[in-house]
Amino acid sequence: MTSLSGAQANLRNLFPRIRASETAYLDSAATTHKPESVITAMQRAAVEGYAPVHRGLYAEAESASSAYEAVREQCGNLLRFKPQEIVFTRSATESINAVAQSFLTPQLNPGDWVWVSELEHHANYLPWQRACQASGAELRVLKINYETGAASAEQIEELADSRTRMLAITGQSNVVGVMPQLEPLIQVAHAVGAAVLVDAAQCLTHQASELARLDADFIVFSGHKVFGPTGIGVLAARYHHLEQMEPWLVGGGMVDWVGEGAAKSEWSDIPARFEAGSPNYIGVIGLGAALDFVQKLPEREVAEHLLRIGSYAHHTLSQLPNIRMLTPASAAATGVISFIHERIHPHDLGQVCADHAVAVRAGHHCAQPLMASLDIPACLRASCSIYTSRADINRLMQALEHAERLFL
Amino acid sequence: MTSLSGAQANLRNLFPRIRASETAYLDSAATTHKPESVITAMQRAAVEGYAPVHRGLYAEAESASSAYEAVREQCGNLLRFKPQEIVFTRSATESINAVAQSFLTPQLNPGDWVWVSELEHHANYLPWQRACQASGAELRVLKINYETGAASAEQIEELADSRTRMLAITGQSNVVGVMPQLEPLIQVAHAVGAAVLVDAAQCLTHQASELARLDADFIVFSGHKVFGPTGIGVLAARYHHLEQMEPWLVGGGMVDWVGEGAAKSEWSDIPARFEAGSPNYIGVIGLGAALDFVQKLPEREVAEHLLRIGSYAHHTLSQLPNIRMLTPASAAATGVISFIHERIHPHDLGQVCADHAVAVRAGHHCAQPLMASLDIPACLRASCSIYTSRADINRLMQALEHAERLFL
Amino acid sequence: MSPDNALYKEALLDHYKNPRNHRKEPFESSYLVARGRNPRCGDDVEVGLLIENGQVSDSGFRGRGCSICIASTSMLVETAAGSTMDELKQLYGQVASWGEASTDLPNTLEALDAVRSSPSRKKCAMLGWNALGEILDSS
Amino acid sequence: MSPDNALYKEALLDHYKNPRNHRKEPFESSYLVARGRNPRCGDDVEVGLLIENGQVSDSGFRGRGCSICIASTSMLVETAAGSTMDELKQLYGQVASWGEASTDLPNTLEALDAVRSSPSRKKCAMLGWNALGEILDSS
Ligand SMILES: Cc1ncc(COP(=O)(O)O)c(C=O)c1O
Ligand SMILES: Cc1ncc(COP(=O)(O)O)c(C=O)c1O
Repeated sequence: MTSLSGAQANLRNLFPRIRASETAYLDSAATTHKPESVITAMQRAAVEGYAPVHRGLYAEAESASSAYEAVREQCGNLLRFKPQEIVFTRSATESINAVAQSFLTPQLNPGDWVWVSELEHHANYLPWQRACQASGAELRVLKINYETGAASAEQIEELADSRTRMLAITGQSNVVGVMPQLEPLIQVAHAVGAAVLVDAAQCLTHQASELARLDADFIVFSGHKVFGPTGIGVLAARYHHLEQMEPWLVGGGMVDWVGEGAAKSEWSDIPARFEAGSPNYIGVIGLGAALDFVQKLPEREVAEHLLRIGSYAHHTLSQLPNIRMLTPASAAATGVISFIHERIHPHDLGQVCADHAVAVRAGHHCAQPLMASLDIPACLRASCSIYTSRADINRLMQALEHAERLFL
Repeated sequence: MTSLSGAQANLRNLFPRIRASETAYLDSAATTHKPESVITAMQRAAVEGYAPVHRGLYAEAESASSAYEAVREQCGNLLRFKPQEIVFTRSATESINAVAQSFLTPQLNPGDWVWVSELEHHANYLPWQRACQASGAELRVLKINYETGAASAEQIEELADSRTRMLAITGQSNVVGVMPQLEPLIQVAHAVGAAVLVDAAQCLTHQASELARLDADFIVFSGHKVFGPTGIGVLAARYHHLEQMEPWLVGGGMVDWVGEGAAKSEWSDIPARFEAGSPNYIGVIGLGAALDFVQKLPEREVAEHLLRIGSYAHHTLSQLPNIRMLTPASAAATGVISFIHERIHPHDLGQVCADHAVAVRAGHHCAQPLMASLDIPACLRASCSIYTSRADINRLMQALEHAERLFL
Repeated sequence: MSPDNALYKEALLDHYKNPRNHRKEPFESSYLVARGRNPRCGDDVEVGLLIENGQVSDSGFRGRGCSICIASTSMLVETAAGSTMDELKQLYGQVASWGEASTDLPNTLEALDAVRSSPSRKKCAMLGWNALGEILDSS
Repeated sequence: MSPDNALYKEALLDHYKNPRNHRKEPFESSYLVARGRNPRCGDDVEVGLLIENGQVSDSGFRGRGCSICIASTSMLVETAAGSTMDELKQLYGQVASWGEASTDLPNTLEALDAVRSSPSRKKCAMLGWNALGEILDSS
């Protein structure tokens, strides 16, 4: 039943949990499993390499600091930002909140426009909604054509309005897999002096070089979705923007001179001033190993595998009589395949899948605005990664057939 | 030269890095090494137990969610807060910033008083300074008697002023080890309706039951200082305070209904609404293992060991002719021993120690206000934990003697 | 992890496929009415009770949801029929103290027992009951 | 990790123990003056240069710091003596491009080389040099 190419079987074998588990893990858009190299790097960081970062003169502390800074450089290289333009956060969510709070809100006026797309995850929607509510600006929503990834000519014209201050847009929908065409939107936004944030949480693994080519002002992502640790995220931000931003957290490691009484404190250099508190050393080292892993993946093979497995899933599911596909065929290569069953509730489908040890996700996927635009309350999502096999998809089909027998 | 009791030798053996390393690690106030059980728990969480938290119906996701929630309960039990009163953050620093921003700032008026002590780490100073600057309130500084841990009667009277809105105070100085007498201060603050935050970053390991007995409104700490992972922290906050607080981060997992357009969104229940984004599963599980470890430590033996090793360090250092002790003898039992050399700069001392593979910390220790009150720019700190041996202290003495030969 | 999940007991499926007193039309104004919604999946049910002489003389529900939600609400309206307000309060208390294994549910709710082992489905099962709780609170 | 750290070379210790042109009194107003401070340890030095006929006719420094800071600043004022502004700029450029192994320092600064392997002491070594940079920028 399985039909992995040799290379893919090898990739699968790099993931100890995938290798050992009976579960068909089809929830990689939520979070990815970790390859051996990341596990080992985290363990090493927690044992042999463990030391405080940026604060000690002894050998272990200096090595830890260098290793930490090396990951900053690695992130910068990956996305074509300078090392000082990389800020480590706890997550993509924190990164976006930071930009909304510290960058955008202070410059927002009533009547200004802030754009998001209708594909956004709540993490890239709520912070902007809040910024607008705080300032009287207007949150506007770009529709994206599912087949082409393009916005409409009318909306692009609106985006080009001088009221536009910001465009915050996903690199790839976590529900329908659609990847907006970012480049034209960025050009239009920049032409009217607006800044652009790209939410790369879903697409970093397979789109790093495309992201690097973009002239985005901000790029954010989370470690746990790129084979790395939980609790670590990245904010890549252009230096001149960082210069404008007040630190969103204050504390140790980010202040040069503490002001006395009412005197203002003097912050440390960029990016230190944005990393208050003891750095998440283990998280950053694990992230570095994850990015190493991603950078060393055979790019073409990965793309081919995702295309093959995504298309297989998409095609097979489309054959079922009661299924309505939400992910368009053109986005199947992202491996993120969402659908609804016309007669069985997603929660019930998800439950039956769970009972078959098929890990899929039922719900709104933190994308209520997208659900509303699709006019559904929830859906089922099967999301693939480099370790997903056809056998996993076949298990999903069996579970769905069982659900039909059970409920219909 | 070593003279560990049997029990202490065993404790030391639980820490793989301490066991294997040649370094005399005397920087535990910065961050602690991890016992085997924490390393194992993190690894397990990253492999066998890995799954998204709070978002899946399948077995692994449900187990991950239960395990995550179990740590919340464990934290609550440890500090005598309800489970819903425990919020997971990235660090003590984030926890304090959250309280300053979301709890205090909205209720602060010009002329109000916010109190900290002069012992505070920047993490428990800058957020309050900022809250005061934003609102026109006044930041006032409690002096603490080094020998008794008490504030002066005059200052306690001032604290009892109706202008007092907040007291944010450390459970233990990270520089001089002094532990303020919290109970009377909390009573006075509460009597005038002020809230109290206790920064337990330094004292959780050996003072958990004392902290639990306090009637603090907020208690914060970081995982990495209690034998746990980096990048995970705790905010314990009374429910009625949390009810008042707006989420400081917005995104996935914390919203029930996303408002359309200008409509307000409806947040999820407490504490979910304060944990935007994918939970730091590996961090929380590691933290749980660390708290397990702490709770299972033989309390009396730990106290005796810290007293013995701290007093030994304090006594031996006091004998040196050019040393001025900053940690009072009465605080030696915390194991945090700071001092200056009358004629050699702390950085030089720290460097020579580093060259002897003795890991101590030179600098202001993120406590510039304390440095100012001591009228020194910086100092040297040797900080002990349950794995510290007399041999480590002896190595420190040798290094200091070498520094004298080198520089004098 | 057997494919024949204990959750989907026959009794539960029966209630799902043949929900009792599931109606399309709004309740008349004489009914006590409350609504329960689950943001995770958009489920939305409304429970209506007609009280006459201190007893439930009619009970029903509207709305959509997953099988657990529909079945649980259907069981609710079936069990509620004929109850006094005090009995309803007691019943609600039993179901609400969900986590505690000790509470014994009446026979008509036995199928709900299976859901207890699945904390993430609790919200689904409780949707109608939360509505009942609201009715009881406000009456 | 030998206890005889390469950092503390004899030349460096000599400068530390016998800092050149280290003075207590403020510089007269004819001097170009700038200050460097390191928040981590409170180190604070002030460099003063007297320029006559396009050359440094007197150079000195004030303040306190660790051995690296004092020695480095002492070497600075020694090396600066007699230089033209252009020479100073070149010298500053060499020291400032610290990380790049390729830059050859003049003999009088050789002892500084050892500090390069210790990134965390860079700030200490650069304190006086940052002050020089400021002087050059503003003159
Ligand atoms: C007393 C005290 N409070 C707060 C903190 C801040 O902790 P973190 O850096 O883990 O946020 C520290 C340590 O850095 C500390 O020693
Ligand atoms: C598209 C997208 N953006 C942002 C996020 C938020 O990431 P995190 O929860 O790691 O902060 C996610 C995933 O949850 C996502 O899929």
